[in-house]
Amino acid sequence: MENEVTIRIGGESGEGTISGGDILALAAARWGYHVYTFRTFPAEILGGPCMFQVRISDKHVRSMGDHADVLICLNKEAFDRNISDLRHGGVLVYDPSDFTPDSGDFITYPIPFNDLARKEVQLFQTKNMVMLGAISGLFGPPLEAITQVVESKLSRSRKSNPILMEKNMLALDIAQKYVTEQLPKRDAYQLGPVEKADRVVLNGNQAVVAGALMAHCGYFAGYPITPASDIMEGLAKELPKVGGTFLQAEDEIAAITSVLGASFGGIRAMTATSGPGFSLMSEAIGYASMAELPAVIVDAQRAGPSTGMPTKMEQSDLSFALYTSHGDTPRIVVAPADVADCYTLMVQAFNMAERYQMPVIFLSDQSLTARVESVDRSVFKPIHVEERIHNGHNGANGAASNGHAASVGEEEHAFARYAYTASGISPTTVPEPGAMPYVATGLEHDIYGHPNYEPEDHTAMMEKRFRKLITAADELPNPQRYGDIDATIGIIGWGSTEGTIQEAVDRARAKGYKVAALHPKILSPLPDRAIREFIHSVKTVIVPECNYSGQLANLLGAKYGLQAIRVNKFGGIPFTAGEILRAIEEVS
Amino acid sequence: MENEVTIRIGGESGEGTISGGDILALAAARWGYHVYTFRTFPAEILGGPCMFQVRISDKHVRSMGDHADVLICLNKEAFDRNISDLRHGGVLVYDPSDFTPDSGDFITYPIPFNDLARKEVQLFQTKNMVMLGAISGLFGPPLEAITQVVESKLSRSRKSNPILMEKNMLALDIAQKYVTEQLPKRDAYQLGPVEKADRVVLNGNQAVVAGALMAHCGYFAGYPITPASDIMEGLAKELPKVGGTFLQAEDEIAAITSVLGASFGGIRAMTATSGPGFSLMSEAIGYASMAELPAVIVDAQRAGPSTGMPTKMEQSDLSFALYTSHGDTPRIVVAPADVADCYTLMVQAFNMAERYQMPVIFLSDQSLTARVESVDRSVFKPIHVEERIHNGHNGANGAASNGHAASVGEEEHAFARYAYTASGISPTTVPEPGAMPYVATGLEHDIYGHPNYEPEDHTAMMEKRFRKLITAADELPNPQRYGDIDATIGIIGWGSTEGTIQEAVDRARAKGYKVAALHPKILSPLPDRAIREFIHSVKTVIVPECNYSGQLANLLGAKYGLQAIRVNKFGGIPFTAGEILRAIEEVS
Amino acid sequence: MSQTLILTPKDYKSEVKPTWCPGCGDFGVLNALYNSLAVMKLAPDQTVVVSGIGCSSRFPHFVQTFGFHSLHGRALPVAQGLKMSRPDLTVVAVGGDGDMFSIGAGHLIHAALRNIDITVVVMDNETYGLTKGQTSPTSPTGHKTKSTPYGLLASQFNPIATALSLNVSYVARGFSSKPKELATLIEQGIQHKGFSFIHVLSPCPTFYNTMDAWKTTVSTMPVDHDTHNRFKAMELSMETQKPYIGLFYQEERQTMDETTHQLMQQSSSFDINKYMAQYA
Amino acid sequence: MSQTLILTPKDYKSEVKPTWCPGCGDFGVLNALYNSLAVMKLAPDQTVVVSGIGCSSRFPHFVQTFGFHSLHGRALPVAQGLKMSRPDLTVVAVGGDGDMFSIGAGHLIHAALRNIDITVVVMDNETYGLTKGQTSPTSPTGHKTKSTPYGLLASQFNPIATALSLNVSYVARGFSSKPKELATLIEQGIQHKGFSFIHVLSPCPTFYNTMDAWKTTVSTMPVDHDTHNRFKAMELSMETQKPYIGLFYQEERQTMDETTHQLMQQSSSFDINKYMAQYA
Ligand SMILES: Cc1ncc(C[n+]2csc(CCOP(=O)(O)OP(=O)(O)O)c2C)c(N)n1
Ligand SMILES: Cc1ncc(C[n+]2csc(CCOP(=O)(O)OP(=O)(O)O)c2C)c(N)n1
Ligand code: SF4
Ligand code: SF4
Ligand SMILES: [Mg+2]
Ligand SMILES: [Mg+2]
Repeated sequence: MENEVTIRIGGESGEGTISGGDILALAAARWGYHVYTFRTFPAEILGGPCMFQVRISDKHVRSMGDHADVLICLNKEAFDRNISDLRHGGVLVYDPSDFTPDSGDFITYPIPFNDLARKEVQLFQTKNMVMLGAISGLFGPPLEAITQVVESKLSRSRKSNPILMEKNMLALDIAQKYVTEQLPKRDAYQLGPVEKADRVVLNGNQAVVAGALMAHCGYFAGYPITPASDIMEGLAKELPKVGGTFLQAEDEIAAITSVLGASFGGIRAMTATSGPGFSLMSEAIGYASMAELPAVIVDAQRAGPSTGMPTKMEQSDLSFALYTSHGDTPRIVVAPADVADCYTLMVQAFNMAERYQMPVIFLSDQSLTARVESVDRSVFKPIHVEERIHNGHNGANGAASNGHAASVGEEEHAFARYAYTASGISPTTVPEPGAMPYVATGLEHDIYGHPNYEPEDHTAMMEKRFRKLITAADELPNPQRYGDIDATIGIIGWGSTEGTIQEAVDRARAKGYKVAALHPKILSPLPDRAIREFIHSVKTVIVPECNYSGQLANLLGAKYGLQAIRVNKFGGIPFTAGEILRAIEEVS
Repeated sequence: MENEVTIRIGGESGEGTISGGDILALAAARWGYHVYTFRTFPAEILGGPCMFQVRISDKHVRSMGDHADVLICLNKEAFDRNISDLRHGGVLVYDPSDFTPDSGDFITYPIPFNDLARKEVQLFQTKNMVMLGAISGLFGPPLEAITQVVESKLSRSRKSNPILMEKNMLALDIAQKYVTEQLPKRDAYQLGPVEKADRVVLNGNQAVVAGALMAHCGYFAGYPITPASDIMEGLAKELPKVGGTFLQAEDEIAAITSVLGASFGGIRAMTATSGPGFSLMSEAIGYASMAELPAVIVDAQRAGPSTGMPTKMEQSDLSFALYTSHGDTPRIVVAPADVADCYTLMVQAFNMAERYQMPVIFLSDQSLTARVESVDRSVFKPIHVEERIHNGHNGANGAASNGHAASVGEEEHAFARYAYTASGISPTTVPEPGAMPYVATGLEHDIYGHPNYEPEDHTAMMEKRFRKLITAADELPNPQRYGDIDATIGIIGWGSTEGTIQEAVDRARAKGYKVAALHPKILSPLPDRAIREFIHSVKTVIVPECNYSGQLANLLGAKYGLQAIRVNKFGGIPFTAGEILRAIEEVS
Repeated sequence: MSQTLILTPKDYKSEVKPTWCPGCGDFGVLNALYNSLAVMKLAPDQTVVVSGIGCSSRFPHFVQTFGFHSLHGRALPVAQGLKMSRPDLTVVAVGGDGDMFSIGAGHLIHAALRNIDITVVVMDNETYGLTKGQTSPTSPTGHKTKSTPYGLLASQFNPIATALSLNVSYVARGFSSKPKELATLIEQGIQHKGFSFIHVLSPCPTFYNTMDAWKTTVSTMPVDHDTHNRFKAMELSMETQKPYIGLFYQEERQTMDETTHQLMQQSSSFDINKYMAQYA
Repeated sequence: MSQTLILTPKDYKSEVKPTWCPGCGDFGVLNALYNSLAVMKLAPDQTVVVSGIGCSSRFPHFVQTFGFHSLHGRALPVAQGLKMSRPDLTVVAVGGDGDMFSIGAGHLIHAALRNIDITVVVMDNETYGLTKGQTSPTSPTGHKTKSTPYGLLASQFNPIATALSLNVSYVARGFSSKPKELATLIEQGIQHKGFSFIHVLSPCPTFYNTMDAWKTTVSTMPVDHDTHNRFKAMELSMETQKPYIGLFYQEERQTMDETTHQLMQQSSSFDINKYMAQYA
């Protein structure tokens, strides 16, 4: 039997559907397996249908899986909503007291969840533990792995409520016994022992918080919004511990402008929001670009337009992120592909913001914010943090000291904050003893920051500001090609779909197709050389995106005249590897 | 002598530089000439250098002219700032008491403006009249033409101050006599009599106001901002006269959202702003697209990014206008080419907003807002106004009555406000006796407007909303090709540069080049067929834009994979025809 | 549906069932509004309920009138634009404390100054319900939430006091657990010519349960309170420990919508030819 | 430049010459600030003047300290973010009535609730100067401008009254033609620990010349006024016909910046390995 299974739990939120799934994923991971989760959220605050899916494998998991191998239904509605996603010949687990499924192409295990909880354990709210016990008995992981997690998770409430803890353990036990004794195993899914590995288990937003802390973020201001709120909440808790300050602002405009205030003070600052809040930040993002202030803006994309579907996934803010605000405003746009990127790329985002003195927009998305992955612990290592170069001190004028000769402004009485340089990067400074003051402004200005409307000045300043993007493109890492060197079909993607695309590439290659993929994480400035080479190395380029208009495809068209085959999904749910595979087969 | 001259007046604002120029332009136009003006604005509120240029011709004028034929300097700084724009062999008029120019390749007429005003007229503030008298004597138009304008302009102040009026007339007279008697004519510029024509003389913003009124705009809300404020001020004065209401909002977010409130009530509503305010409207523009509410947003572009240069010209909001707000949000974007368009296209903008139920962004720019043109009066004729189709009445459900069969929603108890239709256009309604209520929302919704997060629903609604753009592209007029049918060089432009481009095309053809131009006024949805045909009909395509990044070129690349030759000017000043001509010659 | 019909509260119930948690205070407010609308016999086809974003702002979907579920914080400008251009309609704006006092605070000030004839009902639960319980401007100092793990450091916003300082022409407070009194306040607010501000204590049992506290602290307006005495009203508004419910202040004065439409008495239809004469 | 140097007012003059019209009230405010800074010997390299957009908001360019000429209406959030993260700096926010009371009104409310230790100087000319004379929230009802050709229909905003209703911890009013008194108010405001709100009457002779009117109406604070009596202060603030200049109200209370940094006393540097243990 292969050591992999994808289990989906469907139920009512509040019933423990999600918490049960969380425990299962964590238990499997701690037992030594790779995990990758996908979940939906109910429309109501309390109650409402939801589901939790976890793919458990002894190999690295890169997508949520095409289908569920095992579907556990905690009520009838869960069956109706999810049965179509159960693979042919998969396993259905349900409680006969809820409903009886009309037979289909699946193996069924009827289990009296409700009775076991109500009658045997005599505490109905242990139903999700009953479910976990049954899962353990039928597919693994072993009960110990699960009890460990439950104990650690409930350790706090245990003190307050020791009986509950006992009952939970009892429920796990009873259910596990029930299935091993009463249900002859008729399916092929059985997780065997694997050796332990040093991994951490967390979701995208948690990794973003870790990244911000690693990057020495010293100020966060935000305004609550789904699915970005827990970044704010994480930093509200952690920043004071490391000497950073936090502000819940009155709105997103106050959040981003206060971030610019902190940045002017030399503090590495960020905000995190989603579409509606990001839209409100437009004007300030343009200001940051003009005044050349570092700032990191996380946009946890959700399904739009407008208020849209706050709890659904979409990759539809790229075009807006590339052109946010009026005028020609250089900015850096990055998009993490997975939980590891949420950490690593976040630190890089702060470094880029500081080095290139411009806003960096970090395009996460709803599926990634909630996706729990097991990641090698080594990924979360210390990363070099590029401090801002202060060289605006008396005598120390000119950009030389940050390695870029200032073409003008040496020996001046005023500080040439916006000196023209070959790299476009000008010397900078912050308020502190001995610093030479300057005034940041959104007006066009001369090298000293003084307002200036002369055509020559505006032209030169526009070129200087955009020169920083050229410098960045040279200095920043190129994306690595994945797949066949002699591929005829190329796939270019962005954001949280990388793993899914790579899995599809592998499956296509196994079927004999010649395929390769490129997945730029920096979307502004684009890694021109790498992309040009890739495009020219293949016959057809497929650009799969979870949006309507093909936003990356548009960018590639604008930049390289590429006429790609656009594969767009826009129902609020991520691609499966199978869907990408089908697209590959179709163009072949 | 050819009946054309371009006169530039350079001076200090407040000195009457601009008011003098206005009078000159109006006088020439009323005398029967075509005029086209260009001016700069001082950095200070009071005082500061500025200039006014008017091109006067008996032929239709389509650009501001490559150079000034005549430069009138009211002080030394004016000479230093403007002399480089005087054509070789041009005419310099100045007051020897201000300065003596070192001789150059120009004819000079020294005139003691200051003394004539101070000593002869004995009222220094008549200096600009002295200047006008001199212009009349040297080049025309005849004094009567000027006095007429002065009288009508000052008629109000005359009552209050009869002496001033007398002195003005005296000043005109004295100066005209002075030049005819003392200065032997040594140049070739002399405006001869032409027959009268029925034209109106106004600037872009004034035409926008006329267009809004013609379109039966019933509500305007705005917030002051250069260079859009006079649209607001014009409508504040005019709307009450025609039964419309006006609101100066507390900010641009309140302006646009209150416009959406009025639009929901069935009132044709608009706002007008510039870059910074437009950025603030992002979120609400996305809402209008999602809730399918008509709204017209005028963005009078100015040089950006950020606060930028409020009084300078730039075409740099196109990318932002195409992708304003997060998510995939269909909208219509139009850009007027001249003063006539500001009227005609404005009415169309309202009609499109009503018919396609989405926001229409009207991209004017600073140069067009201030550009005074003489336009055939016939242009400002009554234009058909498309009223919103109300068919959400009891019994009258379904889209049929607006000519689009509703695929669903007939005979329902709730109104299928967002019924799926072939055109994407759904039936609509407004609060009024007998109407069937519905709720507008920014959440994804079903055909009744009820919140709905199902993948199938979101997918279908996204397609429905975007289908309206396909319908619009079919129904809307195509741009007309200008120039050679067998052109090898094609120029695609947008916005206020059309006349300049066409003049360049003519001059190039006169030199034997095979050139044609296409100038789409609707930029979303693009007129695909017309553009594809044009692109394929030529060898090279030049895209001249007054911005840094080549925003139309990017759009054409994204849509058609076109790799155009980009000609970008970004100093805050419009193209001259000569500059476009040079670009044509270079590619040839 | 037309004005002549006899309407009962349930005629104002829409087919969309509230997504609110059991016990949410907003249910009380919703029922109060159903009653006010029925008592006033307001025509559903000429009444618009406008809201922003939040649990409370889901409101319009549950009312069988026209509705405008707008953007977070923007209910007031939407409502004002609608009322200015359609003075014939009844416009009620609803929303939460975050919607109206945090992101929407600026609009409140200007709605007060304009005194456009709309009624605003703020469901104040002293928290951000929809985003799961962060602090709002009306949360008490020291309040611990996920966004203030060490306790809220800001002062608590006093909506009534500020409304009075802005000379809002109708200022009242209600409590979701006293729907009858609340319905009356809403009725009076809608009848009041001008901007009516109704602050409603409406608990969020799920994220910040103030129900029991309010049930004990809420006190009724002193019977002798002179509702034309703005100073006295301010004094009463300072009583935050036992919040008064009832009418604090009322003043009849010019409304921007009415005065604007008086301006238009002699308006005529637009004639482009006449209009262009000024540019000839 | 370092704190030990003796600084005179003109040391705070920058090389950029004001673009203001002759007679603009803002000149008086600028000179008052030069004097306050000099008297307090504030280090130019550790002082930041933050502004929004407007004639008055050009201010920072004319002062030889650090400056942040931000966006229209956003001076307060910028200043708060700066002060929260850099409590060692002196932060002064300046702007106009449009900037602070129209587009920026919402931020004012929340700055008041947070009581972060910044000083805001509002140059109120009751008009939008930079955009050439439209009405502002402080324009008097009936005021005729290009944007209100038939007269302004809104009530006049009373900044002092609202600031008091928000319990702003330092509330004062000055007049640009009394720069000495103004300088003192600014000094006290900067010294005051908390959010200091200074409303300055600063006329715009070009678009709305209130100079002569104010010269006659402006009256000095009653000597016996108890600046800890918020109610009394409110009463005085209602006197709009003869606006009082001087200190209306002052109260020392916790500031968000200070309390936040107390929280951080035992903060340590970040250790990613330790931090990740929770996810192992
Ligand atoms: C621009 C924007 N920012 C943030 C959000 C997220 N959001 C939705 S509701 C809400 C606040 C809800 O609080 P409140 O207004 O008090 O309503 P309640 O849910 O408590 O009834 C927030 C911050 C949003 N929808 N739009
Ligand atoms: C977002 C935005 N909207 C509008 C403007 C245009 N604008 C510049 S200054 C100003 C108001 C100026 O009034 P005030 O703040 O009172 O300053 P003053 O010029 O009177 O000193 C406006 C509306 C802008 N710059 N940005
Ligand atoms: S979260 Fe709170 S406010 Fe929202 S519905 Fe539930 S109880 Fe009501
Ligand atoms: S316009 Fe008014 S506020 Fe602006 S500088 Fe001139 S006088 Fe001062
Ligand atoms: Mg709330
Ligand atoms: Mg002002």
